[in-house]
Amino acid sequence: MFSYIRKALSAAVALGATIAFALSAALPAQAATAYVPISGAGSSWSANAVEQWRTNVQQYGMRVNFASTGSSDGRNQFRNGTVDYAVSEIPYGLKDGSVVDSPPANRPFAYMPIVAGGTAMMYNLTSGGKQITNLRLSGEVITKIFTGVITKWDDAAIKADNPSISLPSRKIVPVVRSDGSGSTAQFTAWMAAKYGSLWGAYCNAAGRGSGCGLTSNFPVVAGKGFVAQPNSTGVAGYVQQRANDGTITYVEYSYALNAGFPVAKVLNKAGYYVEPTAQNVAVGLLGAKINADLTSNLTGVYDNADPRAYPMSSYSYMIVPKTNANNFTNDKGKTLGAFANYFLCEGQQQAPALGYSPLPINLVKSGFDQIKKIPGASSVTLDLKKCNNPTFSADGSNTLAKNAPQPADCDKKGSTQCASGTGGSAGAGSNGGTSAGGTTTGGTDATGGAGASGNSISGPMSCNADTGQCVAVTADAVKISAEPSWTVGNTIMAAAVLLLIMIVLLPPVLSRVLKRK
Amino acid sequence: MTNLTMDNFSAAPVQPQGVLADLDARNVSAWFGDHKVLDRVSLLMPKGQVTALIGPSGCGKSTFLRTLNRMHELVPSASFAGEVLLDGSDIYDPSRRITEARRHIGMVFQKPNPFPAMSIADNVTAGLTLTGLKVNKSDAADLIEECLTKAGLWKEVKDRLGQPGGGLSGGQQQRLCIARSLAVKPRVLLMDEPCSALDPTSTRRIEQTITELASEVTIVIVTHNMQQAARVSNKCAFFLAEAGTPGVIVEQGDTTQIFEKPIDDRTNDYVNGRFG
Amino acid sequence: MTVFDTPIVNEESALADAAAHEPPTQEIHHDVPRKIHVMRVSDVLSISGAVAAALAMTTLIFTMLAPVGGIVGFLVVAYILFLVTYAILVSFDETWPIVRDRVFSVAVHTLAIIVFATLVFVVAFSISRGLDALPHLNFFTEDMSLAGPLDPLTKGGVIHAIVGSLIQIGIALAITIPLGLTTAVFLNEVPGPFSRFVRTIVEAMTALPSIVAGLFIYATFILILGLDKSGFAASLAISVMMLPIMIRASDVVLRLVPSTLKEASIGLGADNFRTMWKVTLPTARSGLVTAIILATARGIGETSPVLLTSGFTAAFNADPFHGPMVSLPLAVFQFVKSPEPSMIARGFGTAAVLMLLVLILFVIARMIGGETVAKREKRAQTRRRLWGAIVSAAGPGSALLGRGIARIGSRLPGGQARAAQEKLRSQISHVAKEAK
Amino acid sequence: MTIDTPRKLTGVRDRVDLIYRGVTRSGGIIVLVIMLAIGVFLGLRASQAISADGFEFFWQQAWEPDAGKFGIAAVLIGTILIAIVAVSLALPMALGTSLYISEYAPLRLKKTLIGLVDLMAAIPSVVYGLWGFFALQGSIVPIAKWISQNFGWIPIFAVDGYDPNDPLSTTTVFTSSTFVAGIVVALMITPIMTSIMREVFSQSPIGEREGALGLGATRWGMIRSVVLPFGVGGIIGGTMLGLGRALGETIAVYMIISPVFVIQPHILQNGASSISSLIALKYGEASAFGMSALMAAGLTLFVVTLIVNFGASAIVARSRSGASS
Repeated sequence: MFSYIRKALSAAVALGATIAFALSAALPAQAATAYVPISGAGSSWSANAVEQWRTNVQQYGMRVNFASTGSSDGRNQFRNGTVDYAVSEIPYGLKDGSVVDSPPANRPFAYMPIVAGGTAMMYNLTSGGKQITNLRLSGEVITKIFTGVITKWDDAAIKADNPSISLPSRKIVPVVRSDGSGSTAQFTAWMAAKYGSLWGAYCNAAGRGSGCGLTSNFPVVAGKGFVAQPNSTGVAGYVQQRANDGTITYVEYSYALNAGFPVAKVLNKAGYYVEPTAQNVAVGLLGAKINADLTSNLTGVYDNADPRAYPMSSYSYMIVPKTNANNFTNDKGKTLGAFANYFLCEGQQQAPALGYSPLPINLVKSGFDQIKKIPGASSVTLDLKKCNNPTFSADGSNTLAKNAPQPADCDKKGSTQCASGTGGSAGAGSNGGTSAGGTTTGGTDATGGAGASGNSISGPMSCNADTGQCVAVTADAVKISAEPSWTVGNTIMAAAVLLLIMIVLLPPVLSRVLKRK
Repeated sequence: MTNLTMDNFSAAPVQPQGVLADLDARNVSAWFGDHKVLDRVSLLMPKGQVTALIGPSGCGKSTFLRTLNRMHELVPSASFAGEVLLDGSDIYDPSRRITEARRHIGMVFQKPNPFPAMSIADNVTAGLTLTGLKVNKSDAADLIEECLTKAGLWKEVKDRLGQPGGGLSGGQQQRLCIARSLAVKPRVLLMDEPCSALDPTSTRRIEQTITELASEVTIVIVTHNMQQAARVSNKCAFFLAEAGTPGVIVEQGDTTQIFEKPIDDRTNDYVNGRFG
Repeated sequence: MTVFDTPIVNEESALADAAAHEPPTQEIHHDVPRKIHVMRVSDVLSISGAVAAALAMTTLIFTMLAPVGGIVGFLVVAYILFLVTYAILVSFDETWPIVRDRVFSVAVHTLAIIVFATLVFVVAFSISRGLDALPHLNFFTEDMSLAGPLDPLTKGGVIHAIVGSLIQIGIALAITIPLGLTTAVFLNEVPGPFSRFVRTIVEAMTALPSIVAGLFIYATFILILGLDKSGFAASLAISVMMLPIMIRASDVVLRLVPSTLKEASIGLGADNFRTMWKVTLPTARSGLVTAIILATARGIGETSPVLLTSGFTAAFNADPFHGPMVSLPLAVFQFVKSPEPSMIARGFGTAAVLMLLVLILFVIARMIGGETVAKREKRAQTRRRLWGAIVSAAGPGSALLGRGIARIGSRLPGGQARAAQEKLRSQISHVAKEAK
Repeated sequence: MTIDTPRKLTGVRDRVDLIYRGVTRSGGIIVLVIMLAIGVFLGLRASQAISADGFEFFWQQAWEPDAGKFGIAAVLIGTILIAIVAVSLALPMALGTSLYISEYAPLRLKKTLIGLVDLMAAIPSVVYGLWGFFALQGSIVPIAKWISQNFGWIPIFAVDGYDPNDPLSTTTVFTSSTFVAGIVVALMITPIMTSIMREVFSQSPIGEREGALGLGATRWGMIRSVVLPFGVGGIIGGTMLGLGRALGETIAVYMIISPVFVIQPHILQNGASSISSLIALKYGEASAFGMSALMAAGLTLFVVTLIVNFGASAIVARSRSGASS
């Protein structure tokens, strides 16, 4: 009798397996081309791009798996030989804390740049019930905010950056990543390079010993009021919550775009406050010095003197194997090579839409050299002429950077300030459904070019477009705290209220009714 | 959805406890789900007397007994019809509290069920605490002694009143349960085969207790034991449920009459041990 | 029992006997069940009055005196006031124990409603956030291999995760059910210091944090043995986590099978194996199903062990031994990391699918566990036949056994659903003395 | 029969029986080997960190294994605090729900509710985490604020850095706290506690229930005097089991708390810590030594949960309602 259980269970398993195989048979056969599946792991910073490319190459019969578990995990896994490739923002061999992240001993590898992007400062700040969308910050102020030196939004240093905004005397709540991440690594690398003493002092206070330079784990000093959340969604989601007024975080540009939130314009060497749009990042990265192994020295980016350059720009790399160690095969190499060929050229088309910046031609060329080092990838035809990369031009210059618009005058450091919204709050209504609502300020689209210039201004307090003079706070026309638009969250809250009312009303009534039974 | 009745608390007579009272069941029917187990049974249980309910298994006498203090309705799906009058007022009246009915009409169960976690003394006063009656310490001590004496248990347990009630023997436990029921001063005491789980000595002890109590409280006892019914009761009712029909009272009357010259042949057969 | 051959009683004559003292009221009495528990006007009034008073007072407090703020605070204050008012109103015409009874009854109902309302809220939240994704049929029939972050919800789905979850939990169950049951049987059948030691260790392991189970498989199978991350590795990690829960729950269930049953079987000359197979396990059946359900519930929804072991893929993979295989909780975890709103909607939709899947699995398990009336009746018949034999063979004095069997269902944790019915039955038998 | 010594009872064992015993025993052995392997694995991996750290491991609050400064003082206390908040919220809820199902619910509803409780136990923790982060946190902040304003004089409810008189004061200090994580964990452990308690309550003897009611007790009086005393073992056992699960909860806590590595006794204040979420956070990028430190933390959690579990089974086994966990 008891065997029923087992029979039934085995039947259930068998049934499940049958369905599974039936379904797999029903899916389009992929055996036509000789690509074998490959798996990788790593950066969640560039995951969005890798995910999109992975999807696009499916049509060529390539199956590429990618787990966005974080750069450090990707490097660890590549070292352990559990993945075929890894994606990381930082190379091996850097000292994080006091530990050197040693390269894999038995697995020769090469770095291949895959996509560029800017680290955006997403914030949630209201003044007088209206959301501030045109905040500007200098590098030093950012560093001071994230090292707990500046703690109030109306700090004189922030005021100096924002002459036209009446800043509230609200506490600044920096939101950092609680897990190890490439975003943190890039951000801290920038702080360590530019404001080493501030960052070093903070790191010491957090117990990291003698400064910490670049680190994947943002050290949190207890009692400073920092909030740590896991993943980009965690930090972006936290900043996004309406009640969390006064928060600021470093996150990939696309999160701010999709969350419908503004990002701070960051002061560059030329004295302009710029947004991490694809073009500005591309311009900024023109200053990168490429090392022999294709890792880059970003000091030139941080100090790029072009007025359009976004200083916190960087690359993400793919770490690819050069030998067939750890279950890697020539067949896998062929897939990886073809995949790399795709994303270095065609795939870069989609980078701006995803919130990244496409790679310039020099890096694509070097990338091609790296592809050749992948065992089995030799059969992949690499042709720069057929490479449909949006940055390429006939004369070899970076189209994107060349065509990047100059910043508006009102973005220049000084007594004036552009009124247009930035980041996700620039594209009005394009992000419906998120809790913040849109804005009435101008903006062309939500894909990165928005708000890049100061010529689309239509705030509640108008600015003189000719002179770039703006006189008042630019704020969201939607009153955030007073009359929020009706969202799913509100529906749920209403449901909760209903349920709670039921809690009050139902029990006695029920008890009566049930007692009769 | 619900029937509303005007409640009328003044109509609910506040009866003194401990005063003898008649219990009069009129046209009592009972169901478990769709299954009818009692069909319009009427029986007067006169004050100060012991009424024995006899009959074969499954004839509904226990169910009848449980309708007398509203224990029947504890079984989900159970339903009831008729009236049970305590001193002329219906205990099923919506304006009367169910707990009050049960306090006036106590019950001793087939299996002794003292509260094992409570001491003997606490077991006796459990009814008071449960119904929210406050007694001061000395009164409580008197009450415990009185009830245990009435139940014939005092001599055996007076030195260990603080020990748990679960530690007593079966017969002692049952007498503890009787004492517990007496402590709330019921006007009627229902006993559901109180001796069926006990040895002959304990049984005799309890029968003796019943006889002694009869003058203070109206007693209704269900028993399978003909001799017991003959020994302890003044009045007898013979229940019978034949071949799937609900239980009815075939014959009732004075115990001597029922046992010596029953009118109905079936009663005669039963009391003489010819069936059941 | 004697067969009773006398003619059917003439009710009227019986009643006539009975009604010696009674006025002829039976014409008035229609023999229909009486409504005993009626709601009284005063009850309704006290409740509605308490509600009204509480709302009014709270509004007053919140608008005039102290703006404590928040709808939740309002409701909390209102509820407390309601309880107090209600207690006062009831105490006007009831005694103290009854007041307490009423108040606690309300409190118990409230707590139960809070718990179930929260459940509804959690489920409704996932569904409402996933509502953008759920109505698309492709969400249930496609995998994510052709849907990137920029693709609309009309492309891509989670069939790969559904199948992955089923395969992983299937393999895990295929490992844990035999192994877990064997061990539970061992703990019960072969007592001694060794089995006590095993039991101690197993009980200890129920405390294993699930992420450690994942780390263990990752370190042994993937790093040391050099195997790929795969569905099978994930199944092993889930198995490690489920095994102690399974063993512990079924051990308790088996221990609750009364020894009289086993003795009866052994007394008939059956060997231990047959006794276990034919007597103990079937008796404990529904309890064992609950053990399996408990373990499955834990295993299917855990993210942390599969996070390290299964790898991640967006493509359909029904082969548990090669290549990464994604399961539903992991898919949720990955989806909600994405910045794209469509991916987040997919994440919540996947969570809803996971809950639905769990629900379906439970229903199936309960069906196998035998909850349908027809099945139960059939099984009961078989059991009765089996037990009739044993009981009659075991001789007099074992009559209690039959009842023991009838009641065992209600003893076992798994008899949960059945328990109520069994209880009813036993209560009836208790009351009506229907036992032999 | 002159010598009265016990006779050895031996008999020829059936072959089936021998095989049967062999098979079950080998099942036990396999399980034992697996379980011991995990224990040994944990111990071995942890030993490196513990031996390097020494006793420092137990009272150091920071978690910087690569800087040589790490200890479980803060995370362990954080874990326990979350578990305590969770259990103190889950206990009344589970008690109420189980009493409702076993004592108040009508027969037909009962079945459904039992199924619902089972289903609730199976809602994946990532869903609870998402719900806690996106839906609960925002609505719970006013309550946390209210508690801290009115009961702030009790140290654990105190919150630094919030000035109720300053309208611009952010409420972020009330987010990502032990309290919020505790609520979510409470919801996750309520079902399992409910199902254990309900099981025990439903077994409380009918005789005693009727005895109490027969004396004129109200339903609550009966519950107080019979059901609860009988079920006390189940209540404690269920609670301890819930506590065990609360201590080990990973993903939901991970998604909610803002980890801090100092002892944070203010449960309403931003910042909390838990061992299992620490492992989930750090395993990815941990160095070999960092991994060993994480394993040591895991081992500590394991030992703590072990103690709780053993406590539970000891108490439950001694109570009247018996081994019903």
